[in-house]
Amino acid sequence: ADFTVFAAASLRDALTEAATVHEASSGDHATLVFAGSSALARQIEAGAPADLFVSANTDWMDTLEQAGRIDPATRADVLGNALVLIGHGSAAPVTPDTLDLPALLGDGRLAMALVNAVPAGIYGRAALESLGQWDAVAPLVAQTDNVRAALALVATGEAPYGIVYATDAAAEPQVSVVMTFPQGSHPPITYPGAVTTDAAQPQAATAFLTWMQTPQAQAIFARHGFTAGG
Amino acid sequence: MDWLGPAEWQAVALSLKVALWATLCSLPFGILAAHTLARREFWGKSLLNGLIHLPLILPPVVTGYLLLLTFGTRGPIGAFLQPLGIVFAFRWTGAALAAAIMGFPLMVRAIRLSFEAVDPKLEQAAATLGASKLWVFLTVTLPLILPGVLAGAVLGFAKAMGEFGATITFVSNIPGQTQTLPSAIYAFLQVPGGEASALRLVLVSIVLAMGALIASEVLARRVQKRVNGA
Amino acid sequence: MDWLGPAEWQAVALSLKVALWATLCSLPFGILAAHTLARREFWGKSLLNGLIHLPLILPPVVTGYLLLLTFGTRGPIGAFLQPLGIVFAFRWTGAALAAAIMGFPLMVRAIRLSFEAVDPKLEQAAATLGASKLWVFLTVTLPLILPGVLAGAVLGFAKAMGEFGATITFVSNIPGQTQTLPSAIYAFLQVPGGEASALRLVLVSIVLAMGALIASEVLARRVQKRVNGA
Amino acid sequence: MSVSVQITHTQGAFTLDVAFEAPPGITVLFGRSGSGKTTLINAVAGLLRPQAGRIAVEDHVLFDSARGLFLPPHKRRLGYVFQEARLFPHLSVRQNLAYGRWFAPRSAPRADLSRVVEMLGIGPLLDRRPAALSGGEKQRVAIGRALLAAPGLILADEPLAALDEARKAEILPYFERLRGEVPILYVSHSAAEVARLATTVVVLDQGRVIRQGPAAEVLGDPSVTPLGAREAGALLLATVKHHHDDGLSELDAGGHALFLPHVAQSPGSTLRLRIAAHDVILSRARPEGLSALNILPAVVVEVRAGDGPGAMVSLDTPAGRLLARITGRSATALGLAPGVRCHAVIKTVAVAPENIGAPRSAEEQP
Amino acid sequence: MSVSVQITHTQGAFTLDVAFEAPPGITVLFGRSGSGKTTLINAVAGLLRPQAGRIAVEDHVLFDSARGLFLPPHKRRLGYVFQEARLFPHLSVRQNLAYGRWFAPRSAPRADLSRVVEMLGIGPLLDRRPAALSGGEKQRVAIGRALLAAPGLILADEPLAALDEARKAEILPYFERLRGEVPILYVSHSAAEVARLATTVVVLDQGRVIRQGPAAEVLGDPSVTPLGAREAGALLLATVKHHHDDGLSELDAGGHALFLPHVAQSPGSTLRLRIAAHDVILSRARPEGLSALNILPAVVVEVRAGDGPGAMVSLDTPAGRLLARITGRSATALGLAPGVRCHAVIKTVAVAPENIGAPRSAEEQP
Ligand SMILES: Nc1ncnc2c1ncn2[C@@H]1O[C@H](COP(=O)(O)OP(=O)(O)OP(=O)(O)O)[C@@H](O)[C@H]1O
Ligand SMILES: Nc1ncnc2c1ncn2[C@@H]1O[C@H](COP(=O)(O)OP(=O)(O)OP(=O)(O)O)[C@@H](O)[C@H]1O
Ligand code: MOO
Ligand SMILES: [Mg+2]
Ligand SMILES: [Mg+2]
Repeated sequence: ADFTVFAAASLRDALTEAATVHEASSGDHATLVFAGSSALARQIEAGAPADLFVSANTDWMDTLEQAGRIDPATRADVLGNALVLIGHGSAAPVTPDTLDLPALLGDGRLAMALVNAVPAGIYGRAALESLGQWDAVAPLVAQTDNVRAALALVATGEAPYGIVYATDAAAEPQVSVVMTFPQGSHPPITYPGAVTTDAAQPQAATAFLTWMQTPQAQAIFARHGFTAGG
Repeated sequence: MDWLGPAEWQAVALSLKVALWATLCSLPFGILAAHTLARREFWGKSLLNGLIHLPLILPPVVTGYLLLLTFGTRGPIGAFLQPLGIVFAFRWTGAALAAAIMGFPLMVRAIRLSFEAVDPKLEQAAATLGASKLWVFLTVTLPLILPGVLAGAVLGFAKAMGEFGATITFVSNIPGQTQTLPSAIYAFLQVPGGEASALRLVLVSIVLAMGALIASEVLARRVQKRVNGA
Repeated sequence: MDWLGPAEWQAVALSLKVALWATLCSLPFGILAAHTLARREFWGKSLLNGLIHLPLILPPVVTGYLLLLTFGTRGPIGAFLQPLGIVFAFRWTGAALAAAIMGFPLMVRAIRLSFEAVDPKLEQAAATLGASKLWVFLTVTLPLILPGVLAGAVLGFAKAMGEFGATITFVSNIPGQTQTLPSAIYAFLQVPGGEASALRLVLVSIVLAMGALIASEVLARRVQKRVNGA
Repeated sequence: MSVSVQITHTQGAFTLDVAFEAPPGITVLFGRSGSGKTTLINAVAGLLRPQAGRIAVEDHVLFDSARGLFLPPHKRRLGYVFQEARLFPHLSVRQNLAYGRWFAPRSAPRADLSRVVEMLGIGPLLDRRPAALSGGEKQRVAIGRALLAAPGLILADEPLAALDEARKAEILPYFERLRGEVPILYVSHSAAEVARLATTVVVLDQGRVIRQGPAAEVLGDPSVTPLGAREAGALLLATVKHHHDDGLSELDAGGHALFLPHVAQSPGSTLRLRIAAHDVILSRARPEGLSALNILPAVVVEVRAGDGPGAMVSLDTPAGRLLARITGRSATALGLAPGVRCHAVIKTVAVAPENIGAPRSAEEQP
Repeated sequence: MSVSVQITHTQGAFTLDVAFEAPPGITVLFGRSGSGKTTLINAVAGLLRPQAGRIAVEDHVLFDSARGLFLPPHKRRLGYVFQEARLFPHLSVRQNLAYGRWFAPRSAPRADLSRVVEMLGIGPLLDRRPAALSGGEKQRVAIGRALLAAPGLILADEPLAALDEARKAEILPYFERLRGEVPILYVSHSAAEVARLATTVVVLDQGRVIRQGPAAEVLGDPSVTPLGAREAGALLLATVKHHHDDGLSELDAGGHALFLPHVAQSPGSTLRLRIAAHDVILSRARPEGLSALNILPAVVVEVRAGDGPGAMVSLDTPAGRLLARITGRSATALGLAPGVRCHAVIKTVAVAPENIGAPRSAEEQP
């Protein structure tokens, strides 16, 4: 059957590859729709023809669940990600214990996604808070509308440092990972998935969601830098 | 050309279709609105003028969100039109609607300026020769504002080719249905290493829009030449 | 008014400042470009025309990214300007530059149409009376294209008030420095339940832009009246 | 078809306040620059809605403020030759000429395109656009466009001003022929044109009608001479009697022979002649051996001293009322006074071609 | 200051190919509609760059294709009255008038604003914008704008076409006075204007000069009569002798008295008179008892039969060469042939005011 997946834009490559593999085994064709989680969530609320939603953000999934637009029984955290501090070029690594961001930055900026609105920014802020760096760094933060733009700021050297997902940092030669934030320093970064209540192909969607949690699928995601969900 | 995948070709074709329809369908309304603003005095004219400019003033995401709220299947207008077989939500028609609305202020301004430049004495002359208001418009005013109409159409078309925020917010990014070139470019930019693919699409976008631009210039020059002599 | 927080007021003030400077500073260039396109024939004219339209055609993110690459502190132009004390990165000046460039095609089109509507016979008459090219321009052409210049300025201003994608990509979102109204609105829309706050800012945005719109119409009418008699 | 106009309209510091009845034929509006001629014509065309008044062509009311009636211009079946040509810049000369035809009722009598084109001498211009025409060429195309619209009312605002004498001489007869068919309001500054064309003359000054009436009366009235004394003259009717071999035509004016350069009309037809007052010489005795061929016996009706050294002498002749403008000194020397008999000498060629017109309408024929 | 023009220029199907030298004074360009007058003037103004040729005012070369020299219009110190007014719509009448002054060199002699305004009768219009002016008012402002630019060369393309006779009569003397100061190229269709103003006449036809020369010569040449036979006439020079109490002025023309309505010039000054050929009556015997006061003895030089029933008689009089247009029949009846003595009768008032001009320049005074 043909079914439609609304997924966070950052999942584009990984999910495309996974869906191709899945189609070969199941015969179900997935139409993949990538956009910001917030846009997708609103569209599903407005009746978009999505069978499955994979969000980068638990808040939006919660909102849809409260609105009764997803089937709570199918909801599962399918993927995880790590948060890293990156530097322009080949910056020297630091450890969480010795991290002194204000000193590192000097009069440079720290690039992050919007710290109140975009998941990567929210996680980053939480991490800095728990490491006791936020208050000192806050005035130096340059916020972008998505993680990729923050990455671009560091890649071009406009900002010496930035906080992005590990998946983003991996493929950008102009930046180096300076530090990976400890798991406990921020809420777990999870990508929840759920089948929508209006789904035209709930079976196929559920099957795909289930398959995504199999080791075969998780291996694909791991290759793109994602960690296991939950 | 094999440096674009089938999905990308689809996006190119869709973008052209969307931009063409958006331009063609909004043109009569654009001329009407421009005429109204240039030639009539009425209560609420400022309001109409403001309304037309709204998509320029608001962040595209807001326009897209408002479109989703009104023209979505659950929105007041969307729900009204659906039984008539007119559906915008998550269809290419919706992308065209979004593009048309975003380009409308540009189109109207250009045409309005042309209206204001027409010498009313020529229209009077036509009236003394027996032409009714409609005929005066068709045989004198319209030919004389043709350069402005062309300029308006080209602005609308270019804007439609580049429109992204409102479109992706309103009709999402469904391959083959609503994934236009800018949405595809956006999706590429959201994943690590997608820049090269995005660049390819940017080039295609530029080539197409330039073609339209040059064609319009050639046409406009021909029109102008006919008026200026020979 | 206490229904807007201090950060929001800051965004309002900044948006106005950015839009005003963007409009005023780009106006001379807009007039120059419009004049060049309307009156001169030269090799590469199509290219220049295309270049000016580029920000309309490309998704704003791309424009912002290109700005970052050229006007960033490490970009060729940015690096050149920096020693002169002209810095765009993470400054409101950068936001103004982005807004100006995004609004430039709209401005140029409007002014160009006005140039094309000026009767060259009047300019000839001025020349026979001893006015050099520059004086002809200042005393005859410019007053006659004033309505178009106004229209162009208003389009540019409105666009500057609404510009978001290129701005946030280029100069990110630093409260008080580069957080314009659209960035603030966008941020609100990214989180569930942020609609009410976004709506407040949208209303402010509309009121400001409408004010500019109405002022421009009144001004344009006065100019027109002087020409049409009495 | 008569035209009746009564309007009041104020624009800026200027108030137009006119009322006149124009009988069938050509009504010439005459007046100084800024006296309101164009404003008046625009009101008749419906391009301007007067603040009050009534405009009608025969029984066909175009405007009546009392009844709130205002016929839009396109329903008035006009042929308006504007003071500035106002050609459509995007249309070729041919398309400009044809424009009015598209909208004329099928049944309307149509002027012949090729004939009008030939009369106006615009044949070689048909495929050009207005931008490539000279000033006079534009004006001619504008005349053609109005004439070809099969109008029921012609408005012409100084249509011949930009043209040379030879071209004027070719176009004037066309207007003359139209005189019997369509009512015409015609603005002109040229006394010769007025004399030749006008059935009725309406003289405007500062927005008011200061004189109106049949052309012969207004032009022949020495007390008015609105056109400046030099332009005063009388209109005579004469019948063609014979065309002589030496190129002269002999006419009968009240039983006396008048010789003119060959006229086109066949024997028996009636012509209007304009005799300018300054072209008449008076003599008590019948002069002999003069090169002037036309000598009419006359009786002085009135001698009116002008503001200068001149005097205007009204004369009764067998051919009708005549005006002669001479010096006061001569009037005294010749002892001219009402009742005195004398002879009026008119140079043959002083009866200029443009002052020879076809009679205006049947009822005027003697 | 003389003007020398030699240009070739092709636009569309029309080729302008002219060469002429205009001595100081007013050079009138005369020719039918579409003959190339405006094109020629535009070339002199620099609004059009001819394909080849040379244009110079005295030693000041404005254009020379051989040397690749082309002075832009704003460096030519022009006062151009366009065929259509071309007023600046965004400026008031006052600002339009002042426009050229901004750019005139400080040292240039300046026409007096209030005097020009009064002459043109545009005082009440100064604060209006062009859109609120009548056709003739626009044209008058355009004339004022050109005159007030302190020009070194005046180009006037039918400047008086839209004006009434009275207004023309007020403006013509101004151009006359300028004749000695600034070279003027003047397009006109009016024979009266030509006769009154022209120092030199250049007759154009289909883009070529078919006749050029001093006004008296071109206008007095019966073989050319480019203006149509009716307009032929001769120019005489006469000296004011005395102003009589009855309003007549007595002039001396070659020892013979001529009587004219009062002229403004004081005794001793010299005038040009235009005597239209059709205003002259011939008689073998000296006629007596005529109202016409001016009778000159004359000797027939030539009798030229025209294309119609008329004949043009050239006469030698003590006052100069005179033309008389009479019928062939009269010529035969009077036995006119070269060498025959006769008398030329000229009606006093036929010497019309607009044909009385100040002499053109010092060297022409007799
Ligand atoms: N842009 C053009 N292209 C081609 N031919 C032109 C153009 N402008 C004028 N002409 C032709 O050139 C000739 C001369 O025009 P010009 O305007 O000099 O005439 P003119 O003597 O001023 O006539 P008028 O008395 O009617 O104003 C005309 O035959 C006209 O049709
Ligand atoms: N829009 C206007 N506002 C105010 N006054 C005007 C307007 N248009 C014309 N006038 C004035 O009205 C008067 C009559 O103008 P109109 O055009 O009827 O004159 P006209 O008799 O046609 O003159 P002309 O022979 O110069 O064309 C003039 O004094 C003019 O200044
Ligand atoms: O693509 Mo996201 O869901 O905004 O990081
Ligand atoms: Mg008028
Ligand atoms: Mg001309």
